[in-house]
Amino acid sequence: MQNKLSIVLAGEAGQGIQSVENLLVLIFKKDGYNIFATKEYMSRIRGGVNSTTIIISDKPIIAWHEDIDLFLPFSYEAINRFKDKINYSTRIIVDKKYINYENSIDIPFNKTAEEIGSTIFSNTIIAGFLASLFNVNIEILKKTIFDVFAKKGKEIVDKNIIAAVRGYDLAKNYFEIFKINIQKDKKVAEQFLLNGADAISLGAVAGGCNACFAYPMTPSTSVFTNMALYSKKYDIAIEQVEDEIGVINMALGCWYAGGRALVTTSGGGFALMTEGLSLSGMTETPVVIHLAQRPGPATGLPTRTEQGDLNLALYAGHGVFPRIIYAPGNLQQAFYLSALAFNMADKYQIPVFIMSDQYFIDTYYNTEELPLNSVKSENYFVKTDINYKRYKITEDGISLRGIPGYGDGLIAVDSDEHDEDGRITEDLNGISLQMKNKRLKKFIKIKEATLEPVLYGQREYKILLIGWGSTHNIILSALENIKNNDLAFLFFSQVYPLHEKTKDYLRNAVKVIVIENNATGQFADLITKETGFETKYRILKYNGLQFTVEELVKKITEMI
Amino acid sequence: MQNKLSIVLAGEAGQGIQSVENLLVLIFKKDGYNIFATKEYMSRIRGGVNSTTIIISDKPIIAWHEDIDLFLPFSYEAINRFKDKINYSTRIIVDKKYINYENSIDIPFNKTAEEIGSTIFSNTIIAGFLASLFNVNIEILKKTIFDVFAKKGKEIVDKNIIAAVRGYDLAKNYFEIFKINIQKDKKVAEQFLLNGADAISLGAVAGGCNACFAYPMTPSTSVFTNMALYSKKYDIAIEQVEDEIGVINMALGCWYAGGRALVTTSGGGFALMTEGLSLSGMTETPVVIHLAQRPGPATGLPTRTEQGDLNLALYAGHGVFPRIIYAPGNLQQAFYLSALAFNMADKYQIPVFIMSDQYFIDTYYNTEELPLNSVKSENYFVKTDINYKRYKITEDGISLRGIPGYGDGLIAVDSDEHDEDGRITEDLNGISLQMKNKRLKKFIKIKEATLEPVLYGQREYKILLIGWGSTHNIILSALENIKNNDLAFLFFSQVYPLHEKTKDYLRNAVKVIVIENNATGQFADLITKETGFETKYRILKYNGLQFTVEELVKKITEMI
Amino acid sequence: MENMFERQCEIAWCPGCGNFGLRKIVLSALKELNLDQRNTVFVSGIGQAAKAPQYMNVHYFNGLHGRALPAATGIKIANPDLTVIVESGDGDMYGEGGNHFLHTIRRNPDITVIVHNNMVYGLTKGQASPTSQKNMVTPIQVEGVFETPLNPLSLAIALDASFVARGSVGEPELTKELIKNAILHKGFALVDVFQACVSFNKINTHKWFKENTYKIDETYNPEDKIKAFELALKEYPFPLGLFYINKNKVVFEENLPLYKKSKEPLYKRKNDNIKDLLILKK
Amino acid sequence: MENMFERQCEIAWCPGCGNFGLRKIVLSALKELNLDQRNTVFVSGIGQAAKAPQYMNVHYFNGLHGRALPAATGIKIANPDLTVIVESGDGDMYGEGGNHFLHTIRRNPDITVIVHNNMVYGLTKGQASPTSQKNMVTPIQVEGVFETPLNPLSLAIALDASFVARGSVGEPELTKELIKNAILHKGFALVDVFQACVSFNKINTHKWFKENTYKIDETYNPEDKIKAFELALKEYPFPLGLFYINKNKVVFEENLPLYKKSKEPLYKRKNDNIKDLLILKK
Ligand SMILES: Cc1ncc(C[n+]2csc(CCOP(=O)(O)OP(=O)(O)O)c2C)c(N)n1
Ligand SMILES: Cc1ncc(C[n+]2csc(CCOP(=O)(O)OP(=O)(O)O)c2C)c(N)n1
Ligand code: SF4
Ligand code: SF4
Ligand SMILES: [Mg+2]
Ligand SMILES: [Mg+2]
Repeated sequence: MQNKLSIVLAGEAGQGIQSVENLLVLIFKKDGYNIFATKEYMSRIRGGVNSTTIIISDKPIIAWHEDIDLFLPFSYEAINRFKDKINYSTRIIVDKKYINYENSIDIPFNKTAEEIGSTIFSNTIIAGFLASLFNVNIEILKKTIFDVFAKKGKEIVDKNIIAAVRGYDLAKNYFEIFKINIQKDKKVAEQFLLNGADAISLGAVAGGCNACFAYPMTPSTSVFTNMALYSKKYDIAIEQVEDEIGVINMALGCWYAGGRALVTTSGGGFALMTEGLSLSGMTETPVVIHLAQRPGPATGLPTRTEQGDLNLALYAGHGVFPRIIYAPGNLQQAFYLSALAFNMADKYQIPVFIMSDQYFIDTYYNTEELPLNSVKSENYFVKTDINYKRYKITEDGISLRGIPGYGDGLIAVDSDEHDEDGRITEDLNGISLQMKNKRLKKFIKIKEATLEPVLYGQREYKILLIGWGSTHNIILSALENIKNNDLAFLFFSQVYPLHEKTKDYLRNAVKVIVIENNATGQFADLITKETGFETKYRILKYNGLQFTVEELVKKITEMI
Repeated sequence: MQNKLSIVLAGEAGQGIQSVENLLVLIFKKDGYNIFATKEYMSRIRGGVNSTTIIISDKPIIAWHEDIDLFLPFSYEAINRFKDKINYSTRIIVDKKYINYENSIDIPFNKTAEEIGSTIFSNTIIAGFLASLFNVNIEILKKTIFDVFAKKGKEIVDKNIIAAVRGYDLAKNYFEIFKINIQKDKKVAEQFLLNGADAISLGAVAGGCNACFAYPMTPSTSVFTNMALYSKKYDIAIEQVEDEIGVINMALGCWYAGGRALVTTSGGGFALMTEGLSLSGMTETPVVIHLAQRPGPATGLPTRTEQGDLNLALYAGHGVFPRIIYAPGNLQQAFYLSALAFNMADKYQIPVFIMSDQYFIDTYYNTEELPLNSVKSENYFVKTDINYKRYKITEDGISLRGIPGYGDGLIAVDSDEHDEDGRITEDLNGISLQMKNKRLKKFIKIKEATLEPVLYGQREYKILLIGWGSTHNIILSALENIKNNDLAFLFFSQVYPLHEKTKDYLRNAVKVIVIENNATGQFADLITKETGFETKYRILKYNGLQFTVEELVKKITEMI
Repeated sequence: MENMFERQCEIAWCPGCGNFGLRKIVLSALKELNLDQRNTVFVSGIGQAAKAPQYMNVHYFNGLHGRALPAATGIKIANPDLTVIVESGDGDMYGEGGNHFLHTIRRNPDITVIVHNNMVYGLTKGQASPTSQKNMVTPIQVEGVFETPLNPLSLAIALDASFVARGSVGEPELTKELIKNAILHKGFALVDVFQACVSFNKINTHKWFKENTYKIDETYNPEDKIKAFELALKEYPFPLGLFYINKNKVVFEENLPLYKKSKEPLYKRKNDNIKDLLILKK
Repeated sequence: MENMFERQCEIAWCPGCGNFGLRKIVLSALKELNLDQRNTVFVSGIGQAAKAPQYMNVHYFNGLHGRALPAATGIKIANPDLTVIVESGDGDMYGEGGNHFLHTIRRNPDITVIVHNNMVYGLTKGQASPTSQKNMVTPIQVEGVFETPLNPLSLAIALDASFVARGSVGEPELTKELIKNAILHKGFALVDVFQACVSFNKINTHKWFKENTYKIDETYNPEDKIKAFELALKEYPFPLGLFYINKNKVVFEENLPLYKKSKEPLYKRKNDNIKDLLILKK
């Protein structure tokens, strides 16, 4: 059995929950605890109620669970919002000077902070306190505080170290009350600690990304910010463009001239790129788009999560042209697929999507080696000679891609229907039709390169759970919990095109249940459309939060 | 049997084919001939090869046929482009002074024009000539010339009448060669003569449209031009906006404040509106969008035809929200549905599409009474009191729609998830979820209001042809030609939501063949997705031209 | 006396944010003009500034990021009797919404546009906006902004906007008067308002705005376009007040043929008798 | 001597169209500058003007209506060694593309933008463009244009574009020199060129442009922004020549950190060693 403990910190935006989270995940992980953290937050900078869930465990923990073992509310509003989620076994920690709540444990964080000089240190004190409860090595605590605050100057570093140690010592009076005893694992300390945004950004760099264009939009901005951060060291061209239309067109210009640009955006921003997507299709100019989903329509719930933009990614853009859609389910996949996206876009000269969502972007956990050796940046452009034709008709529909300035050929790309030279044509039954067929042929090649869905659980299943993207870890954890010999889980990290074998997997099941974090079951619809299989059993959630493992266990059990 | 004769005029843009077409359709129709005309043209203002097909018949003729009985090439390029389409029975008319071609009939149009004073009259001479071959009453010829040229002043009118009469007389020498004998029908003279753009525009006016916003884009511009033309008499607010994003947002502002705005656009322009569409969905602000399709991706073939944007209309916009998509198949339907679109948009507070394409927009024929009495403009907004709530939760998901300035209530609409008052909310499991469910409920109501598909042909069919939109008349004409007792044709003038009975119709067929003017069968895919029925038999065309009746007869016959 | 435009509700801005100051100014202006709530519509995009209408008792259309202006124009087209006020952020108006800004000025509908210019993207956490000053370092502009900041005043004057002013939350009286005059003005009126974002703009603070602005001299004549342009180019300190007014411009909606005939808003009209039109198609 | 940029092919413009004149001018400019074909990229949107690159022997990116500028900037980012020239129509650049026009000027990449300003939408058959003059009647503007025409020159100057000029097909020598200087100029260079659309603009004809333009005096100093603005406001007749130049602006792509370190275009770099980055995540 897994031994785990979950801490929920909740309070107003600006009260410092985020900084406590940032410290704790590092500290716990470096001390050898398996760690998981995810947050949910309102669309405001101060006030409201935000929360973060941190789970500490002796075994790897990769999915959101809803139990709360330790609850630290920073405001009355926070208590209100979590009232239904805390139960008799939840330990509630408050500083009664500010907040009173029945059966809670009063700890004088603020008084301690005042003693050091200012209440702004209470967050660090809390971090030290919690570290101590988990018996974290004090040197690790100090070192982490040092690393995190280093940029802010010696005085701030020192004060915070003092605060952390005060918190650490304070906890000693409470060991008996909490009695926490979770096994550490030395190996964990050497592992990576990433969130989804990190994995996607690093994967992009591994895939040879050398430019990133965006217009800020939650939750996609985290990837943009990462790329900006890496840009100095890794020579990545970063530009915040005036609008999303500019973003995609700049990216296409960049790829055309030999760059490998990443676009990162969310629903409403991507909606504005659909004409540009079609330009990628027509000109056969590669582009990689990271689409971080959040609930719509329109502005919707801008800081929340949903898998609601699959249809948009599938059908965006007027006219017919091939595309690939990846939907990583864990950090390894995110890293790997994000790199692969660049190579596939380049190879097939098409738009490739990486779909994530707020939950995925903001969720951290420790992970073993990333698939570093299986990714590399593959370039497919060629040096041209004077006879070069950008759109040469070939058997498989793929022409060699030249770039201006490299070789003697002229690289003419055209948004109008064109001939092999890239010149406008209206030879309807001649080259115009051949060009249309050339693009259609690429569908076949791309289909051949589709990644297989992965089957977890029973090989001989009767009931097949299906999921894609960010629900991967949650469904997997639920599956482990359910223990049913008829049950298996088929996961799609590539949602389009669908893999050939999908039909076979469906055929082998008596009952297929599609699990999605959206209101209608967009992936289920896609499966029906592509395979003709009805997919009437659907477990859907769409309130702006991701499933928890417990919730899924319950819903799956009810449905099977 | 139908007695018909088809004339094809082909030549450079700017050579006057369009003006000959304009004159001839009026003249023939007023003289009592059933008439059909359609054109295809290049994306340029001068040069290239454009053509128009005019079919004159003793019975109503509503679809494009590919036979050419009389061919009038205005350039050598025109001959080249039509070489494969003319056969031994085609009569070719040229003026040898300019163009020589084997077996053609030489008629001195230009010389005659020069005699009147300028070669610019040759077009009118040709019109007079053809009118004469068909024994058109000369007074009708003169009157039409007068009406058409009246705006240009007396001198031009007079000269053109002289030209027309000269052409009329000239033809007398050739009666024996052509021996044309088609029955006229007095009733036709009283009928309407419209093209698709006319029917859609007039329908919109009948539906109470009082504003039209657009950014020019072929082929949707014709509707915009019509609305501008009507605007003086019918008090329609017209604005050419800076871009398509502005168009849709202006239309939503207008509806919000009590107007009934029409948006007219084509693929690439509509792609830019997808974020705005989502705003319509979220704010529950009605809007009517005429989407005139042309081949993509990107700029594609801008003056050509395709039914390639169904997926775009179905899935455009991020997030989930209801919509209605009409796809009229003939002029009556276009008129009726265009009016209905306004009422449905208003009633359900959703975006409603009218989908057409270049073929539909540019095709004329005479038609009996339009369904004038079955259309009216229905307003659904209400006068508000101070307790008014824009998004009141109701059983069917539809709240009464108030408008600012009418009553005492405040009308607050919000692109963020909102409460009943239209104020932003993050009450995820409370009102926020209720709002999502409210919008989902509207799907049910809208589904109930879906128009039934129409079945033509055998009630007890084995083979069921399926079509939508502009192929209606062509499939219908093909069906009449095939005469197969197992054959029926199911036509959808509303493509989304699909009508309940669709499944029953499919179940009754042994073989279902979906016919679409696009590369992949987007409607067939929709049917599979919604019903689970596989639709593997598909007759598709996607070279930028519509099917001809002959072509369809052949393809259907091959497939059944 | 109570201000009926003022809504009692929770406000999601950060304590100390300049938006509070501007909110007060706008509320006073509305009250002092004695506007009828039932005829006053606010239109906004998305951003911190764009939340402003949520916190007032008014009609509002809280649309998409960057798209307030076409919506506002559409509202005016449907009903010219309504007082239409756009309230939005610098990113919203000059970034995402730049094209509408250009062309709405050309069109000249009778709307007032109040831009909360905090020189930063607030809601999305501190990226540069088009008006961010040079060298500002942000999570995206990691080496500092180096693009020329957009000057909304000179831009609007170049486009011959009919009323162009700059206010500042640090000068509430002046700003209130500018907003009142903007609302009274017939035609497109821009009031760009300096205000601090205390969370993400650590350079252009309340204090900075105080120290880097001055009021335009009373003798200044705002009807001279070239002078206005010259004034608009002045920086560090930045002038506050009315820069430019052109009283001779046609108002967009008034020039629409349908309103030349009658002033009735669209919703009062019945417009579906198409018999005459159809005759043309016989 | 033969001009290797000149392509022998059918051209889809109307006989007599001003585009032919501008094509000749551009071809001469390219030749006289002795540009290397292999390093010269044209970028265009959609419209009659935007077809221009189709008829030349150059690399081109013929993108979407209104979207030439971000694509051009993207090309410069990938490879600053390329000479990038944008050629497009008035509708394309100032209408659909207005927002990119604003912000590309702020960004100041080293590109040349030649706008075929025929004051009308040619390809879509004669609707008003942002530069259409007042009272022009079209199939859409049935009672004539009444919006203020956009003045690209004053707009660009207000945005502090680094090179702002107006040419005319009626003045081929002058226009050629302007285009050459624009290409030689480091930074964003606008050359708005008057030219006739013989099919749809019956007002602003070849003759009209001849009669309504004059060359800027030789003594004029284009480095004074306010003077430049004043000159840009002159109409009927319209000045031709270089209005404004700002030689002190940072060039966008040169200021990107990656090009400060090395001038290598992106395609020559190898950039996937992420080991160091990953260490940070341990
Ligand atoms: C199409 C689109 N792109 C991006 C966003 C994300 N977004 C929301 S607010 C905002 C910027 C806000 O800046 P500003 O307009 O200056 O307002 P402030 O928050 O500073 O008041 C952005 C980029 C969005 N909502 N929609
Ligand atoms: C998104 C989009 N909207 C509209 C169009 C249709 N369109 C093509 S060219 C054009 C206008 C061309 O005008 P201009 O740029 O002045 O070029 P000109 O033809 O006059 O040279 C328009 C509106 C389009 N291709 N794409
Ligand atoms: S982030 Fe800035 S603009 Fe937004 S509320 Fe806070 S202080 Fe105001
Ligand atoms: S329509 Fe006008 S701009 Fe286009 S080619 Fe013809 S004359 Fe030139
Ligand atoms: Mg701002
Ligand atoms: Mg033009």
